[in-house]
Amino acid sequence: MMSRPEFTPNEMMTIAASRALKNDDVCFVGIGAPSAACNIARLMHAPDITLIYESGTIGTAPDVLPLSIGDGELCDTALTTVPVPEMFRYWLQGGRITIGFLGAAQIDKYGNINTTVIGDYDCPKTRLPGGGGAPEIATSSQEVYITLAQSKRGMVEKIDFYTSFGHGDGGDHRQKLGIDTKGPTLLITDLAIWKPDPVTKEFTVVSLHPGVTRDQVQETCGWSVKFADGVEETPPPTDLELATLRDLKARTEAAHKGA
Amino acid sequence: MMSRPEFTPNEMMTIAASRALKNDDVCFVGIGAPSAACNIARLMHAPDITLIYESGTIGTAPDVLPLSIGDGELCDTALTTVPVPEMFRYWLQGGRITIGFLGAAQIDKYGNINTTVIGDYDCPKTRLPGGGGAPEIATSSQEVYITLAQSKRGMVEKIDFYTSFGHGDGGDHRQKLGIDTKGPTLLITDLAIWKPDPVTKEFTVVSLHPGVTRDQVQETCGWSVKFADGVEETPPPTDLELATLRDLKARTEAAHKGA
Amino acid sequence: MARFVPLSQAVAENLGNGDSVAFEGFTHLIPTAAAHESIRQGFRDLTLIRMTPDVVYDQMIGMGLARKLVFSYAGNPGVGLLRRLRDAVENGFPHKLEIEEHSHAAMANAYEAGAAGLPCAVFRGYRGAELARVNPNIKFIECPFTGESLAAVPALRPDVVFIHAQKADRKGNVLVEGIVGIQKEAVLAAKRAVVSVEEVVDDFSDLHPNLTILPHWTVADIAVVPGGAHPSYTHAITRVTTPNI
Amino acid sequence: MARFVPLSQAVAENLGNGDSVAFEGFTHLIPTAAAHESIRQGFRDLTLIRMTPDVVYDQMIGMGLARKLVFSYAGNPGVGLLRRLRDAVENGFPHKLEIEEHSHAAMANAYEAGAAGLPCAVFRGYRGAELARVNPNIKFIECPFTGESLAAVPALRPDVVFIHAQKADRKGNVLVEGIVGIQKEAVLAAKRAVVSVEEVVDDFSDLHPNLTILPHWTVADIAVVPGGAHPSYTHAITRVTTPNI
Repeated sequence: MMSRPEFTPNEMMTIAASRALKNDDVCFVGIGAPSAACNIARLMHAPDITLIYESGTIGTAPDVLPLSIGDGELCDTALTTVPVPEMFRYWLQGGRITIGFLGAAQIDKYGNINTTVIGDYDCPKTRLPGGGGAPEIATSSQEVYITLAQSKRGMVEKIDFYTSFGHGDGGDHRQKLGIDTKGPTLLITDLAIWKPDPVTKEFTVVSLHPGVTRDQVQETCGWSVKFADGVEETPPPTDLELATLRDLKARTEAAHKGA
Repeated sequence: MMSRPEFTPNEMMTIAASRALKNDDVCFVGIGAPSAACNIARLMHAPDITLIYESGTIGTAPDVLPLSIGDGELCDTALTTVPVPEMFRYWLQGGRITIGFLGAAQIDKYGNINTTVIGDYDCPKTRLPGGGGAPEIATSSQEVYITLAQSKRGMVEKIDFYTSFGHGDGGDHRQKLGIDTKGPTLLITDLAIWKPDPVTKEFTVVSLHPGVTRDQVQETCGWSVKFADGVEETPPPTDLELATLRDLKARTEAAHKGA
Repeated sequence: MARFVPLSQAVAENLGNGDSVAFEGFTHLIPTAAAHESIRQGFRDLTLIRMTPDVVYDQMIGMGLARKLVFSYAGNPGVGLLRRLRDAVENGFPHKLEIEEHSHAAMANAYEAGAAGLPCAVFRGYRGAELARVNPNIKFIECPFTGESLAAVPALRPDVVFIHAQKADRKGNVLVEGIVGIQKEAVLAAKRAVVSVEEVVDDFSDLHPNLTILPHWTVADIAVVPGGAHPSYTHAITRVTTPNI
Repeated sequence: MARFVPLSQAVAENLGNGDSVAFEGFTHLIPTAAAHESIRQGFRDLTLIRMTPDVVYDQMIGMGLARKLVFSYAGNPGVGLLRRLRDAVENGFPHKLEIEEHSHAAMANAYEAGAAGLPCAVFRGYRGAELARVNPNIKFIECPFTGESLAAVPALRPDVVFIHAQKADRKGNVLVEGIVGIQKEAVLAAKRAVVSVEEVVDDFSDLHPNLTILPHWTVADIAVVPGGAHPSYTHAITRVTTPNI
């Protein structure tokens, strides 16, 4: 059975991610899918959610999605805008962020992330942008949510470089390194919702998006996928969720085209 | 021969201190005599001098002398007002202060200062206010100027507690501790101007205020005073200096009485 | 998450016997009303923290609330000595007072480290200063790149911090302006922060983007106490009144 | 002490071959005009420093100005890849580029430490992150109170820092507002700071007391360059223009 035609896998991913956010969350937001998910949450069920972009804007409520983390819209609608060292010291390192939202070029089954290089660090096949805020977002946020579209290139048995630490080799690897935050607790792809196994910390499929099969998930993933005992079906986007997301995207496109 | 009646020793001290300040100095200012001296310099020959109070006010130009380092007048007339951690990190520790101005309860001949206790630290005879900003002002400012009214209680052979380090035991003691700033380079009292001997670093009288004798200086000092080879006479306050100081004091008294 | 409650309730439900607590303010915005309410409620065994303990701390010490004082300058700047503090230190009256004494730079860095979630603050300080001899919470570490010796002090993480501020909005966001002092760092370093404010406004939408705002989720309770900093002043609202002591 | 000079003179008299230099800006206020002037003047062997090197750094690398790049995120956020940087790293074209790579937190702390006159920055970072393996300028020290392992990186002290700002007053004091980024720390960490501004005003006497102002004695030279951040924007003055690359 195919995905119903009325929404795309990417829309489902964004909406599923938005549902995971609560009204009292304080989110450190990256650009792209995380930004859309956070703003849909704000426009839907979490009007008081605090969105923080690493440019220093705290409590933003942009009318359109920012092109980058430093858009003027973020500053104009923020409660306050602070210097970047303060952002990383008081707000991230200070433990004030409940959810750090990360994307990934490569991810492994333990939520370790690579956004640095494909190949060897010193002689890379492909040089990627690097970590930016991610290495500390991954360890200082109380929890980490990850979103990415599934592919064998993106979801791999072994990542080429540990840009951001997830659960390492699994189990209590975080605690062994003295890291007392929870790390990746949620992975939302265009096909499924994954949560770490309580003991091994391996990401396990807990919910398939409507119409998605187990085979589809396995075919687009580089490791042998584990499924939870009672895999659920992700509720499809409601009409309101879908309209809200599409309105936001349309406003965003119009605004950036007009710039 | 007595001081001429037209100015007091305290006025001479303040005016002599003001003359030591230059137009491009950045001064970290304490309350009392240092504050008066810095503002007289600003009103006389150094209109662009930068006065910084440890409350975080940078580039203040108060019309009246502040009652304390946190007076609203300092903030109202400042170029900018920054948080206290920034004041100590970027501006003092960052090496931006050319002159740190300190007072003292007790001082020794090497410019070491005690404002902590008289007697033993754990069972003090008299508990004084403590160091405040002084320990780091004394070592992070490019130079330190000290003002105090002479007395045998204040100028002692050995201070009871090293609140702020001057030249320690003299010579290259600062360098031995890895301190690369100049330390106390000027001591201005109500009777004389003192500078450290280039080698021993012992404070030595280089100028006597008008009408002051060597005996008067020795009688009000607890150590055996050294005089430079060619001791000069401090030029008396000019009419303009004196009028400027008295106007400032009168404005200040009227303002604080009215508060 | 800030609640709007009466000051007496904010004090009663956030402060407890044996707590470490800071009432911070820097000449203006001193949370006098909150300190006096704490005296009225008669707490005991408090560790009082403040860069410049002034007359309200003197009153708390004289009333026997304090077991320990952490400070860097004990005096009313420009106003007077702290006679009850001196009596406690010199004569053990009303009882012995333990003191932990720092420099301003150390206290400011220690609050900053507390706000930053670090266990300690590292700075260039205490060189040749005798406090390093008498205070075991002053240590030195080596820069791993240059070998320079740098001072380290433990981060300040008070159980409770009280400040006074100009305004809150209806959501509980707090504006501090003028001499902002150490208040933002103190609030962010605290386990629980209580703010007394001059007034509550609908929202802050017209403010300049770079002002000092404490988001509502950094504050436990807010109490509306006009003049709550008296006899100190509140910048842009009240002028200083010289206390008669 | 700031001089008002043409941009070409400010670049010529502050930057030199072999210097370490940062052109800092965070999406808006990127000192594009100063960077392009540096390309025109044809410097060589520069160590380029910036948290988020974007298209202007890509151009400088492609034109062969850079010997080394110190950075934490190499990309045009929301706009595109850095193709000349990739060519330099992957293929050594136009020549081999040495890189020193950090996280944003490390770079921000390193600028802060530079502004604060410290030899290194200490923070909680790089836990489990592989950059610590490939970058010898990442070390770990122990908190002397808790024993916790904390990351340390050398302070950033560039020879020259360029920023773009909204305004200078006639004395040379500089106002930065909106997303203030890392610019204040970068200027205070620099041996020489050069600022391009949109405009010069008589004085700042009507500004709120807590805004970000760089006193004139922290800046070497100021050049008036309206639109000097284009194609990035200048908050409250120009809007962003999506570059066509």
